[in-house]
Amino acid sequence: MKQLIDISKELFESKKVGYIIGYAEDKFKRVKPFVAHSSSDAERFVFSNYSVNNLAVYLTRLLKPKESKIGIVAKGCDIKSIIALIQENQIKREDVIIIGVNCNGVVNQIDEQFSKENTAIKCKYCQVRTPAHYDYLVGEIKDVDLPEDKNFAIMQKLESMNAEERWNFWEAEFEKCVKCYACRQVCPLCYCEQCIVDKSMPRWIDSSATVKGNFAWNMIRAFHLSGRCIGCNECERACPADIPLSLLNRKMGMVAMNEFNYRHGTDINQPTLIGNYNVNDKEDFIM
Amino acid sequence: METEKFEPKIVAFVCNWCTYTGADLAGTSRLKQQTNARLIRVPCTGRIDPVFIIKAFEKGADGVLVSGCHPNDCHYNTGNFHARRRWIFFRQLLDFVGIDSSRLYFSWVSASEGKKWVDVVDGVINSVREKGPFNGYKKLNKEIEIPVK
Amino acid sequence: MNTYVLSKDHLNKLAQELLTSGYKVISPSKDGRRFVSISSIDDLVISPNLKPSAVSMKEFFFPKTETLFYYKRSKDEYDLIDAAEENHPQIIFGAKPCDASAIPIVSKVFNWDYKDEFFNKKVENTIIVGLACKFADENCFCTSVGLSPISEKGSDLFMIPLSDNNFACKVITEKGEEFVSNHSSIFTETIDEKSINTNDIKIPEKRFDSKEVKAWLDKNFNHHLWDELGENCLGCAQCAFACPTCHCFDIVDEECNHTCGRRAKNWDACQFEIFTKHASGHNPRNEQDKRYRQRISHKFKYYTDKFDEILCTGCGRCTRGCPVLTDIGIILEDINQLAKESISNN
Amino acid sequence: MRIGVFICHCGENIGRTVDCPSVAKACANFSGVVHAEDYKYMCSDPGQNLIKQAIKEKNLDAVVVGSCSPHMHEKTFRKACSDAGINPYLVEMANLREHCSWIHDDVPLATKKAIDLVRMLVEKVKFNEPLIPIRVPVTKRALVIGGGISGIQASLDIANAGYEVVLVEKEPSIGGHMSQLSETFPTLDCSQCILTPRMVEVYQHPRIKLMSYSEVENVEGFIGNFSVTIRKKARSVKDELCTGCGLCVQKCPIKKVALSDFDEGLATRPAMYVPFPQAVPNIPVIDRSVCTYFKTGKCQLCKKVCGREAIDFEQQDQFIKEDVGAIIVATGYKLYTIDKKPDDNPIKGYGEYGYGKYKNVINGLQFERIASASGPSSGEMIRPSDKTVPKKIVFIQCVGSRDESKGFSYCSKICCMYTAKHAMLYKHKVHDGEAYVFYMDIRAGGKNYDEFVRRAIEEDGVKYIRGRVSKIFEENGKLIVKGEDTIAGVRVEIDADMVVLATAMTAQSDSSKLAQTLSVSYDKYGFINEAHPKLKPVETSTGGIFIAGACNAPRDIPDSVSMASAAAAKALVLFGSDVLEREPVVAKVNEATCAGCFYCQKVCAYNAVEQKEIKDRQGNVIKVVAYVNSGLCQGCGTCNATCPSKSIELLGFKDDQIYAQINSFAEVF
Repeated sequence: MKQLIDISKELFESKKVGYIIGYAEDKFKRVKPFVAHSSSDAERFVFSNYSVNNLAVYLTRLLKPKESKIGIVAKGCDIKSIIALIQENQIKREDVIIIGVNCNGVVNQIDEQFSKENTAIKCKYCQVRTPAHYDYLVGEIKDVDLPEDKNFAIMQKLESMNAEERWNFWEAEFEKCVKCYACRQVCPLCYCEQCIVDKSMPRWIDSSATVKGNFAWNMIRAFHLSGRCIGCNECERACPADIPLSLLNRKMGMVAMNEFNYRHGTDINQPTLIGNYNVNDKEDFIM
Repeated sequence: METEKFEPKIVAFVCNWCTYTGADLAGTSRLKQQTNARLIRVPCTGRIDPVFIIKAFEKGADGVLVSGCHPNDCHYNTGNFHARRRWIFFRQLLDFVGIDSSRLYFSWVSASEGKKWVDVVDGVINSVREKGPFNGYKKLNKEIEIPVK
Repeated sequence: MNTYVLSKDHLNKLAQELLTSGYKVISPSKDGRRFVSISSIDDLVISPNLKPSAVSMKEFFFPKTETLFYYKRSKDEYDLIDAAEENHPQIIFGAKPCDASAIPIVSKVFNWDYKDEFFNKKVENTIIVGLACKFADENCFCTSVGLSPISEKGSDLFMIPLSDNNFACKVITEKGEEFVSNHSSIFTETIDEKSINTNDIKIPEKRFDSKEVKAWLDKNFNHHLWDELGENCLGCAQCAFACPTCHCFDIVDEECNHTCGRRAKNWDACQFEIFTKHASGHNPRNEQDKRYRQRISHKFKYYTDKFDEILCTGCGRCTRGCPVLTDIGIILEDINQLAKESISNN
Repeated sequence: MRIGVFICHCGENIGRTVDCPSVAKACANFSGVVHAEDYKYMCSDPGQNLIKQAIKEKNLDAVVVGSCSPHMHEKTFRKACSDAGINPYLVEMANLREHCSWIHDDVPLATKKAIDLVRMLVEKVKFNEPLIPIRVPVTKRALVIGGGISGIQASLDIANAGYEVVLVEKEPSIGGHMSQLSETFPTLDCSQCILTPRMVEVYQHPRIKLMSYSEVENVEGFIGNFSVTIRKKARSVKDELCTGCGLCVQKCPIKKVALSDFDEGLATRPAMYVPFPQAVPNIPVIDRSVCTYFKTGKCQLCKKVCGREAIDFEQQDQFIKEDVGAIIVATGYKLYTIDKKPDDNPIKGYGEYGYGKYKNVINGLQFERIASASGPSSGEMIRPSDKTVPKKIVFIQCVGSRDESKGFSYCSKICCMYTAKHAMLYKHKVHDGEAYVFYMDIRAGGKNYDEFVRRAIEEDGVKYIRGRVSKIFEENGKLIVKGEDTIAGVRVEIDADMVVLATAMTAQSDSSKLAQTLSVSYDKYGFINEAHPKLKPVETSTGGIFIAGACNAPRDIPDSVSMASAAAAKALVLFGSDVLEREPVVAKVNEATCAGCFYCQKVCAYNAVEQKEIKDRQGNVIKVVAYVNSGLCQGCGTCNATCPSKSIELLGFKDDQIYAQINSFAEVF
């Protein structure tokens, strides 16, 4: 923590950053996103197993300071979103200073005690507990108990279903959607100035929270993220309707991996999956 | 309820230069086909947004066919390559949410493949007919349709 | 009006009777995350210890999407077809005071210059069975907005757990009275209201003074507090859609195809950027701080100005569900503190 | 909107299967349709007049014609409506003939479908916008890439017609492969003798700007308006000062280090060299990879002897911009190098023929050099290993060609002829020698071609063996060629002194890169595609870019020359007008909603999407958005489909237009 605060203060004092996006505790000791604008703000910075938010989302939501850079405290997984944003022209690498944090897993349910059982599923497969890319690195890696991948069984179950059963599964899930778009707003890669769901003339996606409109919204959301989602699972965490959105993203991630051996957000210079092609792309499904 | 035989509604998105022209050739060659398909002409398969396909299903299509130029034959050089990459994701996504691939078909039909076009169209119509109506969306549409009193 | 004693069996029996007679029976879901229309009494959940659901029960009065009318297009004209459905009688079990009290609060806006029949009819056809609340966490602040875990506001019947696992069921409204008399086989045993012991129900401490908050809001349309709040907020509508009192809606026309469609009333929220976006592209609330100010001001100032009610029941749903943990309770405490400071400064 | 619907019977063609009057009647009931009628021949003058009249009388502002394929008569009806005052892009055609009446028998079903097809376009046309053709001026100047015979011919044709040409050649001299040849079939005239005057003519032409030792680096712009960046590689010789005296070449002490490309590696050349004596321009180049000065900083002999002070060791590559209106690609071919097999090359190769292993196994171009009077042996027929005259020589055809399992599926077209020529040249020089040719088929289509092959067999006694060679190995200084005579059905073994492989003609190794620079399509072998195999053989998929010669497919000299003239003619057609009109079906960006992810830029095959800065009043950049250069955009719409927020739309096929069609494909919901 001291390391994090020291680096942040130094960045402020040397006027390298206009602000730093990090985590701080509120009066109930809950860890939440916090934008520090000064050295004294930076004193409040914390990082713990409760630092679950993917702060990269703020990079496109906040205005860039005029003459200096944006500082950001980021876990390895969040840094993938930052790289993805660079790959997609949303920020420039030279405009951000990444304070990478060695991460020992984050909570699944934020209002419950951190434990093996209450660890986010994404942490199970994490290969970037020590971030792969950063300007500064703070924190220490500890041995952690990895959680169970509760979604694996659900994925398997879904894959073994027939189409109609899968439709019914998702119908029951999407029925709950209230179209609050928390999934979209927390997503670092949903940076469109106008989301397609907000576009009228023509209205491709019914804005009503009918099951039909919800199907369209959730499918298109997953499609627009396919080959792009880095798997931070913030959408699922934010969903008040408890829709297992990560399953959709996971499925698309599996396609990216199986068909193209591609993971978004791992290399700034890597050509994006959508937007490029290979003449030998698989086409056994085309008559 | 309807007792008449089910006739599938098929929407086909075709590119202007290969498949639409191939379908023209089928016509010029008087190759008979079933009447279920409605073609929507776009310049290139690259223009076909997956949202079109969802929309076609929403609007009552029982099956959707997407067809364009063979690889390397694209009038616009690479439109079909980009389209193909999108489809790889999209069809697996649809399958995952329960719109299985026996309702969504893709083909390459060149301007000279009038016969292939007929085979593709009839094949799609037949297999969707066998599959039956797409009740998933028919049920969801009840929510917004004028209720039958 | 009487207070009756109801056992779990009574409640199950009642629910069964209602289900059989075509009532829509609504109860918290098993995981307590939402209110659901149940089809079997096995799914009836009545527990005063439940955490407030993620999304409030308002959707049974003010659905997330509701058809206003259908239209049919012929060559040159449109036929409008009434969407008013036959109103099912419905009953909501296990409504917390912070749920039930929202109905009379939002009723005021739905019956202001225009009477919203869709809302009113649903309220008319609903029996709300309130339930005293034994849950309180740091996000709750019902006592600061004039309510409490045993507020009867908005309930037709109100249940308080008794020590013997039974419930005392108070009749609050005439509608409730009528309901009771229609189910007299269940409402048999009465109890003296005064004998009900509510000591084991913890009444949370008052966290702020809503009058002082309003006074501060009256004067601080521009304040750096809003900038700070705007910076954190991501602009989703989780808070508004979970909220029992948020009632903004959007009206859209939705096509079935070229021949028909419907006009629908859908939930909307002031936190969305497009909420205030004009057709010209101009947006008076173009930044999140302005939108967040609107949310707080509407609840604690504008609505009070207009209807003499606070548009908040202190349920804490917005905080619990907020992806970035923006805590409205803390914000109001802070505002109260700012208000106190400004008073002492003057 | 006031829409008119016109249903054509096309005589009996539509009317037989589609009940046209009922279609018109049904269409009259569509919302927005104020006029609907049917007529026997809508495309006829009376039919068109019917439309024009209705437009005037009913004050129509959009028209849907239900008739044949838009590919047939879209132009006709657009023009007719345009004459009557309707913007041509407010006209849509429903294909009731090719897509309905001709392919169906059942009248009620076909009629129902016809109504659906018209309705979909009625719904679409409601969202059509008037579009105005894009007019662009034409730069009447051409770029020719490649200075082989095709490039030379095209350059001369264009220049002689009065327009300027920039001719870019990557080698130090123009001339191409033709300059390497000894004699040419079927006349056996000396290649150099007919080519050299052409090369000189290019050099001296007042309207041809020759840029040798240069390559096209970048191409921007579009038909009529290309801006080309050319990399002029550092020659280390100032070409404006050099007189071509050749003293420096003579004095260069590094004589035998580098193999001569021109002589196909059969001879060496100095570090300071001109590729061959007749080179145009006759300006030497320093091969910096072998030059002593560049390796050690010492020597400078060439500089000392040059009286013109033309040697410039400091010279850098220069980048020169040229504005042209048309581009002709004539980059030619490369011989398949069978000894090299890079890992990513799917071609299996022919290791069993021992090319590269046995000195006396050579390819066709090497044989040309041996036979050429200007070659390393001054035309004396000697074999590379020991400079003796080969008494027995074996030619193998189709090495790499017509062989999908080990080479390429295509026929290289010229090998039958040049092998016959080689055998003939050999026999003319070595009268007592024996020449064997292993062949699969003899393909000698062309004026006097078959006669030429017959001459080789009948007059010169070349022995043709139909069959493949399975193995070649060296034994006692002889090459043992094992093969099969499939006509006689026997195995054949020949102890040859030299073997000549007619290896396949392949695309230049960098042709796909060039094609990408030019945004033209190419096939899986790297040959640049023609726009249409029959009707547009010299056009490419990109307007204003034409092809000539072997960059498109294997070609011999006469074919290449005629193709070059055809390409030149196409360029001249373009130069015939001052402005070009283009279809306004191009993409357009909504700058208000564009988030600048530039996925549109990534998918654009034409580099038509640029980045544009949006600034506030103070001049600060607020955001960077996509911008479509409508001159470059070809209207495929891939960007439109890729854009997640639909901030880029293809005019003429906008989202609302397609949505309207999807929304109305079924009569009832």
